[in-house]
Amino acid sequence: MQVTVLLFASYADTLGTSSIPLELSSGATAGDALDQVRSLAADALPSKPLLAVNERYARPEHVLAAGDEVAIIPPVAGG
Amino acid sequence: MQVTVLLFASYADTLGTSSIPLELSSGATAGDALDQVRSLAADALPSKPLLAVNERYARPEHVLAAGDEVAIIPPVAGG
Amino acid sequence: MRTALVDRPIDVTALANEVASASNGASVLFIGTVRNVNDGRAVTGMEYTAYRGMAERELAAIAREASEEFGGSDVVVEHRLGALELGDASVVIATAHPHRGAAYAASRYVIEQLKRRVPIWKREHYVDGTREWVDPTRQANHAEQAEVSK
Amino acid sequence: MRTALVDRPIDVTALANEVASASNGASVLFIGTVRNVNDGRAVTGMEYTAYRGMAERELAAIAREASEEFGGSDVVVEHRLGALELGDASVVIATAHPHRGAAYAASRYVIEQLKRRVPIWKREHYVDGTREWVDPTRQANHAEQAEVSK
Repeated sequence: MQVTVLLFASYADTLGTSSIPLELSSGATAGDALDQVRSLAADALPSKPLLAVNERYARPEHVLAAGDEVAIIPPVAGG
Repeated sequence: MQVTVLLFASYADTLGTSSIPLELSSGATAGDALDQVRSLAADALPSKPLLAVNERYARPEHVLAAGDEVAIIPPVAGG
Repeated sequence: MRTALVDRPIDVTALANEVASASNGASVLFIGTVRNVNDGRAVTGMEYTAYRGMAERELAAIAREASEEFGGSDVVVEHRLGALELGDASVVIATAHPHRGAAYAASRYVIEQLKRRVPIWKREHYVDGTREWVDPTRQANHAEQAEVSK
Repeated sequence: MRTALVDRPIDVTALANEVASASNGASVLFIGTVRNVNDGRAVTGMEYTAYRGMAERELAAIAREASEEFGGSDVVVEHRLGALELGDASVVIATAHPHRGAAYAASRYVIEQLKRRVPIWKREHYVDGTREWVDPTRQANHAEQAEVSK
Protein backbone atom coordinates (compact mmCIF):
# COMPACT_ATOMS: atom_id res chain seq x y z
CA MET A 1 0.00 0.00 0.00
CA GLN A 2 1.07 3.58 -0.54
CA VAL A 3 1.19 6.33 2.09
CA THR A 4 2.56 9.87 2.00
CA VAL A 5 5.08 11.11 4.54
CA LEU A 6 5.15 14.85 5.19
CA LEU A 7 8.23 16.68 6.44
CA PHE A 8 8.42 20.20 7.87
CA ALA A 9 10.88 22.87 8.85
CA SER A 10 14.30 21.46 9.79
CA TYR A 11 13.28 17.92 8.84
CA ALA A 12 12.25 19.06 5.35
CA ASP A 13 15.61 20.84 5.05
CA THR A 14 17.44 17.67 6.13
CA LEU A 15 15.64 15.49 3.57
CA GLY A 16 15.56 18.19 0.89
CA THR A 17 11.85 17.61 0.37
CA SER A 18 8.56 18.14 2.18
CA SER A 19 6.74 15.06 0.94
CA ILE A 20 7.80 11.46 0.29
CA PRO A 21 5.56 8.71 -1.18
CA LEU A 22 6.27 5.37 0.49
CA GLU A 23 5.34 1.84 -0.51
CA LEU A 24 4.67 -0.20 2.67
CA SER A 25 3.45 -3.72 3.26
CA SER A 26 0.01 -4.22 4.77
CA GLY A 27 -0.01 -3.87 8.56
CA ALA A 28 2.86 -1.38 8.57
CA THR A 29 2.85 1.22 11.32
CA ALA A 30 3.65 4.94 11.56
CA GLY A 31 6.93 3.86 13.17
CA ASP A 32 7.74 1.72 10.13
CA ALA A 33 7.17 4.73 7.87
CA LEU A 34 9.46 6.78 10.09
CA ASP A 35 12.19 4.12 9.95
CA GLN A 36 12.11 4.07 6.15
CA VAL A 37 12.42 7.85 5.98
CA ARG A 38 15.23 7.86 8.55
CA SER A 39 17.17 5.35 6.46
CA LEU A 40 16.83 7.71 3.47
CA ALA A 41 18.36 10.48 5.59
CA ALA A 42 21.22 8.36 6.95
CA ASP A 43 19.52 8.58 10.36
CA ALA A 44 19.87 12.40 10.43
CA LEU A 45 16.34 12.56 11.89
CA PRO A 46 15.86 11.85 15.60
CA SER A 47 14.71 8.33 16.48
CA LYS A 48 11.57 9.33 18.38
CA PRO A 49 10.05 12.46 16.87
CA LEU A 50 6.36 13.25 17.26
CA LEU A 51 4.23 11.62 14.60
CA ALA A 52 0.81 12.40 13.21
CA VAL A 53 -1.48 10.35 11.00
CA ASN A 54 -4.12 12.21 9.00
CA GLU A 55 -3.60 15.42 11.00
CA ARG A 56 -3.82 13.84 14.46
CA TYR A 57 -0.98 12.97 16.80
CA ALA A 58 -0.37 9.20 16.71
CA ARG A 59 1.88 6.65 18.42
CA PRO A 60 4.56 4.74 16.43
CA GLU A 61 2.42 1.58 16.85
CA HIS A 62 -0.47 3.19 14.94
CA VAL A 63 -1.32 0.83 12.05
CA LEU A 64 -1.54 2.62 8.71
CA ALA A 65 -4.10 2.29 5.94
CA ALA A 66 -3.54 2.89 2.23
CA GLY A 67 -3.57 6.61 1.44
CA ASP A 68 -2.74 7.72 4.97
CA GLU A 69 -0.85 10.96 5.47
CA VAL A 70 1.97 10.44 7.98
CA ALA A 71 3.66 13.57 9.33
CA ILE A 72 6.99 13.67 11.12
CA ILE A 73 6.70 16.63 13.46
CA PRO A 74 9.80 18.61 14.51
CA PRO A 75 9.67 20.29 17.95
CA VAL A 76 6.86 22.82 17.57
CA ALA A 77 7.67 26.51 18.04
CA GLY A 78 4.46 28.46 17.58
CA GLY A 79 3.44 31.53 19.53
CA MET B 1 -7.02 73.33 64.85
CA GLN B 2 -9.02 72.97 61.67
CA VAL B 3 -9.06 69.94 59.37
CA THR B 4 -11.19 69.05 56.36
CA VAL B 5 -13.11 65.79 56.17
CA LEU B 6 -13.88 64.48 52.67
CA LEU B 7 -16.83 62.21 51.92
CA PHE B 8 -17.43 60.17 48.77
CA ALA B 9 -20.09 58.16 46.99
CA SER B 10 -22.68 56.69 49.39
CA TYR B 11 -21.15 58.49 52.40
CA ALA B 12 -21.44 61.85 50.63
CA ASP B 13 -25.07 61.01 49.84
CA THR B 14 -25.72 60.11 53.47
CA LEU B 15 -24.25 63.37 54.78
CA GLY B 16 -25.55 65.46 51.90
CA THR B 17 -22.11 66.95 51.35
CA SER B 18 -18.68 65.92 50.13
CA SER B 19 -16.61 68.12 52.45
CA ILE B 20 -16.93 69.13 56.10
CA PRO B 21 -14.60 71.55 57.93
CA LEU B 22 -14.00 70.38 61.52
CA GLU B 23 -12.58 72.22 64.54
CA LEU B 24 -10.58 69.70 66.64
CA SER B 25 -8.43 70.08 69.73
CA SER B 26 -4.68 69.58 69.39
CA GLY B 27 -3.70 65.89 69.47
CA ALA B 28 -6.95 64.74 67.93
CA THR B 29 -6.80 61.64 65.73
CA ALA B 30 -8.35 60.56 62.43
CA GLY B 31 -10.68 58.40 64.52
CA ASP B 32 -11.79 61.51 66.47
CA ALA B 33 -12.62 63.25 63.19
CA LEU B 34 -14.61 60.21 62.12
CA ASP B 35 -16.55 60.17 65.40
CA GLN B 36 -17.53 63.81 65.00
CA VAL B 37 -18.76 63.22 61.46
CA ARG B 38 -20.66 60.10 62.51
CA SER B 39 -22.45 62.07 65.22
CA LEU B 40 -23.54 64.59 62.54
CA ALA B 41 -25.03 61.72 60.56
CA ALA B 42 -26.80 60.08 63.49
CA ASP B 43 -24.31 57.21 63.19
CA ALA B 44 -25.52 56.36 59.66
CA LEU B 45 -21.88 55.80 58.69
CA PRO B 46 -20.24 52.51 59.65
CA SER B 47 -18.10 52.57 62.78
CA LYS B 48 -14.86 51.35 61.17
CA PRO B 49 -14.61 52.59 57.58
CA LEU B 50 -11.24 52.96 55.86
CA LEU B 51 -9.62 56.31 56.55
CA ALA B 52 -7.02 58.32 54.70
CA VAL B 53 -5.03 61.34 55.75
CA ASN B 54 -3.58 63.56 53.02
CA GLU B 55 -4.27 60.94 50.33
CA ARG B 56 -2.73 57.98 52.15
CA TYR B 57 -4.51 55.22 54.03
CA ALA B 58 -4.20 55.84 57.79
CA ARG B 59 -5.20 54.12 61.03
CA PRO B 60 -7.77 55.71 63.38
CA GLU B 61 -4.93 56.41 65.84
CA HIS B 62 -3.16 58.64 63.30
CA VAL B 63 -2.61 62.03 65.02
CA LEU B 64 -3.77 64.94 62.89
CA ALA B 65 -2.09 68.27 62.19
CA ALA B 66 -3.79 71.55 61.35
CA GLY B 67 -4.88 71.66 57.70
CA ASP B 68 -4.92 67.88 57.27
CA GLU B 69 -7.31 66.36 54.75
CA VAL B 70 -9.11 63.38 56.31
CA ALA B 71 -11.04 61.13 53.94
CA ILE B 72 -13.67 58.58 54.96
CA ILE B 73 -13.45 55.90 52.31
CA PRO B 74 -16.49 53.78 51.39
CA PRO B 75 -15.82 50.23 50.13
CA VAL B 76 -13.91 50.81 46.90
CA ALA B 77 -15.39 49.52 43.65
CA GLY B 78 -13.00 50.38 40.86
CA GLY B 79 -12.23 48.23 37.85
CA MET C 1 5.18 53.07 33.00
CA ARG C 2 2.16 55.36 33.04
CA THR C 3 -1.12 55.44 34.95
CA ALA C 4 -4.01 57.86 34.56
CA LEU C 5 -7.60 58.56 35.44
CA VAL C 6 -9.33 59.73 32.27
CA ASP C 7 -12.67 61.35 31.46
CA ARG C 8 -12.90 60.09 27.87
CA PRO C 9 -13.07 56.66 26.19
CA ILE C 10 -9.93 54.54 26.62
CA ASP C 11 -8.02 53.80 23.41
CA VAL C 12 -7.10 50.13 23.80
CA THR C 13 -4.88 50.07 20.72
CA ALA C 14 -2.90 53.08 21.93
CA LEU C 15 -2.19 51.36 25.24
CA ALA C 16 -1.15 48.16 23.46
CA ASN C 17 1.26 50.16 21.31
CA GLU C 18 2.57 52.04 24.33
CA VAL C 19 3.92 48.88 26.01
CA ALA C 20 4.95 47.13 22.79
CA SER C 21 8.66 47.12 22.00
CA ALA C 22 11.05 44.95 20.05
CA SER C 23 12.48 43.53 23.27
CA ASN C 24 9.10 42.55 24.76
CA GLY C 25 7.88 39.30 23.24
CA ALA C 26 4.63 39.22 25.23
CA SER C 27 1.95 41.79 25.93
CA VAL C 28 -1.17 41.23 28.01
CA LEU C 29 -4.15 43.56 27.93
CA PHE C 30 -6.89 43.43 30.52
CA ILE C 31 -10.07 45.25 29.55
CA GLY C 32 -12.81 45.71 32.13
CA THR C 33 -16.16 46.69 30.66
CA VAL C 34 -19.57 47.69 31.99
CA ARG C 35 -21.76 44.60 32.16
CA ASN C 36 -25.50 44.45 31.56
CA VAL C 37 -26.05 42.34 34.66
CA ASN C 38 -24.42 42.67 38.06
CA ASP C 39 -25.32 40.82 41.22
CA GLY C 40 -28.44 39.57 39.44
CA ARG C 41 -29.84 42.99 38.46
CA ALA C 42 -30.23 44.37 34.93
CA VAL C 43 -27.89 47.34 34.50
CA THR C 44 -28.32 50.14 31.95
CA GLY C 45 -25.25 52.23 32.73
CA MET C 46 -22.59 53.15 35.25
CA GLU C 47 -21.14 56.23 36.85
CA TYR C 48 -17.55 56.21 38.17
CA THR C 49 -16.21 58.69 40.67
CA ALA C 50 -12.92 58.87 42.58
CA TYR C 51 -10.93 60.54 45.30
CA ARG C 52 -8.87 61.77 42.44
CA GLY C 53 -5.52 62.69 43.97
CA MET C 54 -5.35 59.61 46.13
CA ALA C 55 -6.58 57.31 43.36
CA GLU C 56 -3.85 58.58 41.04
CA ARG C 57 -1.25 58.06 43.74
CA GLU C 58 -2.41 54.51 44.56
CA LEU C 59 -2.66 53.53 40.91
CA ALA C 60 0.88 54.73 40.26
CA ALA C 61 2.13 52.85 43.33
CA ILE C 62 0.45 49.64 42.14
CA ALA C 63 2.02 49.92 38.67
CA ARG C 64 5.45 50.46 40.25
CA GLU C 65 4.98 47.45 42.53
CA ALA C 66 3.89 45.26 39.61
CA SER C 67 6.91 46.24 37.57
CA GLU C 68 9.32 45.69 40.46
CA GLU C 69 7.80 42.37 41.46
CA PHE C 70 7.56 40.96 37.94
CA GLY C 71 10.90 41.45 36.24
CA GLY C 72 10.64 45.09 35.23
CA SER C 73 7.47 44.62 33.19
CA ASP C 74 6.22 47.66 31.33
CA VAL C 75 2.89 48.69 32.84
CA VAL C 76 0.36 51.21 31.53
CA VAL C 77 -3.05 51.66 33.15
CA GLU C 78 -5.99 53.93 32.41
CA HIS C 79 -9.17 54.01 34.49
CA ARG C 80 -12.12 55.96 33.21
CA LEU C 81 -14.35 58.19 35.34
CA GLY C 82 -17.77 59.72 34.67
CA ALA C 83 -20.81 58.26 32.92
CA LEU C 84 -20.25 54.99 31.04
CA GLU C 85 -22.58 52.99 28.84
CA LEU C 86 -22.91 49.22 28.57
CA GLY C 87 -19.84 47.70 26.95
CA ASP C 88 -17.66 50.77 27.57
CA ALA C 89 -14.19 49.99 28.94
CA SER C 90 -13.85 51.25 32.52
CA VAL C 91 -10.25 50.10 32.91
CA VAL C 92 -7.49 48.92 30.60
CA ILE C 93 -4.24 47.45 31.91
CA ALA C 94 -1.41 46.86 29.44
CA THR C 95 1.68 44.95 30.53
CA ALA C 96 4.64 43.69 28.52
CA HIS C 97 7.79 41.72 29.17
CA PRO C 98 10.24 39.58 27.19
CA HIS C 99 8.51 36.51 28.70
CA ARG C 100 4.79 35.89 28.99
CA GLY C 101 4.72 34.66 32.61
CA ALA C 102 5.78 38.06 33.92
CA ALA C 103 3.37 39.94 31.64
CA TYR C 104 0.39 37.85 32.85
CA ALA C 105 1.43 38.08 36.51
CA ALA C 106 1.90 41.85 36.39
CA SER C 107 -1.51 42.26 34.73
CA ARG C 108 -3.24 40.17 37.36
CA TYR C 109 -1.46 41.97 40.19
CA VAL C 110 -2.60 45.37 38.95
CA ILE C 111 -6.29 44.49 38.62
CA GLU C 112 -6.46 42.69 42.00
CA GLN C 113 -4.74 45.53 43.84
CA LEU C 114 -6.72 48.16 41.97
CA LYS C 115 -9.97 46.58 43.11
CA ARG C 116 -8.69 46.42 46.69
CA ARG C 117 -6.96 49.77 47.18
CA VAL C 118 -7.77 52.47 44.65
CA PRO C 119 -10.47 54.86 45.94
CA ILE C 120 -12.86 54.68 43.02
CA TRP C 121 -16.61 54.11 43.34
CA LYS C 122 -19.32 53.26 40.90
CA ARG C 123 -23.04 53.81 40.86
CA GLU C 124 -25.10 51.42 38.80
CA HIS C 125 -28.19 52.56 36.93
CA TYR C 126 -30.86 49.87 36.74
CA VAL C 127 -33.60 49.14 34.24
CA ASP C 128 -36.24 50.25 36.77
CA GLY C 129 -34.71 53.75 36.92
CA THR C 130 -33.09 53.36 40.33
CA ARG C 131 -29.38 53.91 40.99
CA GLU C 132 -27.16 52.40 43.63
CA TRP C 133 -23.55 52.64 44.78
CA VAL C 134 -21.85 49.28 44.35
CA ASP C 135 -20.52 47.78 47.57
CA PRO C 136 -18.34 44.77 46.72
CA THR C 137 -18.20 43.74 50.39
CA ARG C 138 -21.98 43.47 50.48
CA GLN C 139 -22.14 41.70 47.09
CA ALA C 140 -19.83 39.00 48.48
CA ASN C 141 -22.36 38.44 51.26
CA HIS C 142 -25.22 38.20 48.77
CA ALA C 143 -23.27 35.64 46.78
CA GLU C 144 -22.57 33.63 49.90
CA GLN C 145 -26.20 33.71 50.95
CA ALA C 146 -27.21 32.63 47.47
CA GLU C 147 -24.76 29.74 47.75
CA VAL C 148 -26.14 28.71 51.11
CA SER C 149 -29.76 28.92 49.95
CA LYS C 150 -29.14 26.60 46.99
CA MET D 1 -15.26 31.09 19.26
CA ARG D 2 -12.99 31.37 16.25
CA THR D 3 -9.44 30.32 15.44
CA ALA D 4 -7.44 30.96 12.29
CA LEU D 5 -4.03 30.87 10.70
CA VAL D 6 -3.57 34.09 8.76
CA ASP D 7 -1.10 35.36 6.19
CA ARG D 8 -1.58 39.07 6.94
CA PRO D 9 -1.05 41.32 9.97
CA ILE D 10 -3.33 40.54 12.92
CA ASP D 11 -5.83 43.28 13.81
CA VAL D 12 -5.69 43.34 17.62
CA THR D 13 -8.61 45.77 17.95
CA ALA D 14 -10.83 43.61 15.76
CA LEU D 15 -10.15 40.57 17.96
CA ALA D 16 -10.85 42.59 21.11
CA ASN D 17 -14.17 43.71 19.64
CA GLU D 18 -15.00 40.18 18.55
CA VAL D 19 -15.02 38.82 22.12
CA ALA D 20 -16.45 41.96 23.73
CA SER D 21 -20.10 41.83 24.69
CA ALA D 22 -22.37 43.51 27.21
CA SER D 23 -22.44 40.34 29.32
CA ASN D 24 -18.67 39.90 29.47
CA GLY D 25 -17.17 42.22 32.07
CA ALA D 26 -13.59 41.12 31.47
CA SER D 27 -11.51 40.63 28.33
CA VAL D 28 -7.90 39.50 28.22
CA LEU D 29 -5.72 39.86 25.15
CA PHE D 30 -2.42 38.09 24.80
CA ILE D 31 -0.17 39.44 22.06
CA GLY D 32 2.99 37.56 21.15
CA THR D 33 5.46 39.59 19.10
CA VAL D 34 8.77 38.97 17.36
CA ARG D 35 11.61 39.87 19.71
CA ASN D 36 14.95 41.36 18.74
CA VAL D 37 16.82 38.89 20.96
CA ASN D 38 16.18 35.18 21.46
CA ASP D 39 18.33 32.73 23.32
CA GLY D 40 21.03 35.38 23.45
CA ARG D 41 21.25 36.06 19.70
CA ALA D 42 20.30 39.27 17.87
CA VAL D 43 17.29 38.60 15.65
CA THR D 44 16.31 40.63 12.57
CA GLY D 45 13.16 38.80 11.50
CA MET D 46 11.17 35.59 11.65
CA GLU D 47 9.51 33.17 9.28
CA TYR D 48 6.54 31.04 10.44
CA THR D 49 5.39 27.88 8.74
CA ALA D 50 2.81 25.25 9.70
CA TYR D 51 1.30 21.88 8.96
CA ARG D 52 -1.70 23.90 8.05
CA GLY D 53 -4.62 21.48 8.30
CA MET D 54 -3.42 19.93 11.52
CA ALA D 55 -2.49 23.28 13.06
CA GLU D 56 -5.98 24.61 12.35
CA ARG D 57 -7.53 21.50 13.87
CA GLU D 58 -5.35 21.63 17.02
CA LEU D 59 -5.90 25.35 17.49
CA ALA D 60 -9.66 24.90 17.27
CA ALA D 61 -9.51 22.02 19.75
CA ILE D 62 -7.51 24.13 22.22
CA ALA D 63 -10.00 27.01 22.01
CA ARG D 64 -12.87 24.58 22.63
CA GLU D 65 -11.08 23.06 25.61
CA ALA D 66 -10.33 26.51 27.07
CA SER D 67 -13.95 27.54 26.76
CA GLU D 68 -15.26 24.30 28.27
CA GLU D 69 -12.75 24.31 31.12
CA PHE D 70 -13.18 27.98 32.01
CA GLY D 71 -16.86 28.72 32.28
CA GLY D 72 -17.79 29.10 28.64
CA SER D 73 -15.29 31.88 27.99
CA ASP D 74 -15.38 33.41 24.53
CA VAL D 75 -12.11 32.58 22.77
CA VAL D 76 -10.74 33.99 19.51
CA VAL D 77 -7.23 33.18 18.31
CA GLU D 78 -5.26 34.19 15.25
CA HIS D 79 -1.75 32.95 14.50
CA ARG D 80 0.18 34.54 11.67
CA LEU D 81 2.30 32.63 9.16
CA GLY D 82 4.93 33.82 6.68
CA ALA D 83 7.63 36.47 7.02
CA LEU D 84 7.38 38.72 10.09
CA GLU D 85 9.41 41.72 11.11
CA LEU D 86 10.56 42.74 14.59
CA GLY D 87 7.62 43.83 16.70
CA ASP D 88 5.01 42.18 14.45
CA ALA D 89 2.37 40.17 16.31
CA SER D 90 2.74 36.46 15.61
CA VAL D 91 -0.22 35.42 17.75
CA VAL D 92 -3.15 37.18 19.40
CA ILE D 93 -5.45 35.41 21.86
CA ALA D 94 -8.63 37.18 22.95
CA THR D 95 -10.73 35.75 25.75
CA ALA D 96 -13.74 37.17 27.55
CA HIS D 97 -16.02 36.16 30.39
CA PRO D 98 -18.34 37.84 32.89
CA HIS D 99 -15.56 37.37 35.50
CA ARG D 100 -11.86 38.09 35.09
CA GLY D 101 -10.50 34.87 36.63
CA ALA D 102 -11.93 32.76 33.83
CA ALA D 103 -10.78 35.18 31.12
CA TYR D 104 -7.19 35.11 32.41
CA ALA D 105 -7.18 31.33 32.88
CA ALA D 106 -8.56 30.66 29.41
CA SER D 107 -5.95 32.99 27.89
CA ARG D 108 -3.11 31.26 29.68
CA TYR D 109 -4.41 27.82 28.77
CA VAL D 110 -4.52 28.67 25.07
CA ILE D 111 -0.97 30.02 24.84
CA GLU D 112 0.56 27.18 26.87
CA GLN D 113 -1.22 24.49 24.86
CA LEU D 114 -0.54 26.27 21.57
CA LYS D 115 3.19 26.25 22.30
CA ARG D 116 3.04 22.56 23.20
CA ARG D 117 0.75 21.07 20.55
CA VAL D 118 0.15 23.20 17.48
CA PRO D 119 2.43 22.18 14.57
CA ILE D 120 3.89 25.58 13.76
CA TRP D 121 7.59 26.26 13.30
CA LYS D 122 9.65 29.39 13.08
CA ARG D 123 12.97 30.21 11.51
CA GLU D 124 14.89 33.10 12.99
CA HIS D 125 16.98 35.41 10.85
CA TYR D 126 20.05 36.71 12.65
CA VAL D 127 22.10 39.88 12.32
CA ASP D 128 24.99 37.90 10.80
CA GLY D 129 22.77 36.77 7.91
CA THR D 130 22.30 33.18 9.11
CA ARG D 131 18.89 31.58 9.68
CA GLU D 132 17.92 28.80 12.02
CA TRP D 133 14.81 26.80 12.92
CA VAL D 134 13.92 27.42 16.55
CA ASP D 135 13.93 24.29 18.71
CA PRO D 136 12.39 25.13 22.11
CA THR D 137 13.50 21.77 23.52
CA ARG D 138 17.11 22.64 22.76
CA GLN D 139 16.71 26.22 24.07
CA ALA D 140 15.50 24.83 27.39
CA ASN D 141 18.74 22.85 27.63
CA HIS D 142 20.78 25.95 26.90
CA ALA D 143 18.93 27.82 29.60
CA GLU D 144 19.53 25.02 32.07
CA GLN D 145 23.21 24.90 31.24
CA ALA D 146 23.40 28.67 31.65
CA GLU D 147 21.74 28.29 35.06
CA VAL D 148 24.20 25.60 36.11
CA SER D 149 27.23 27.57 34.92
CA LYS D 150 26.29 30.68 36.94
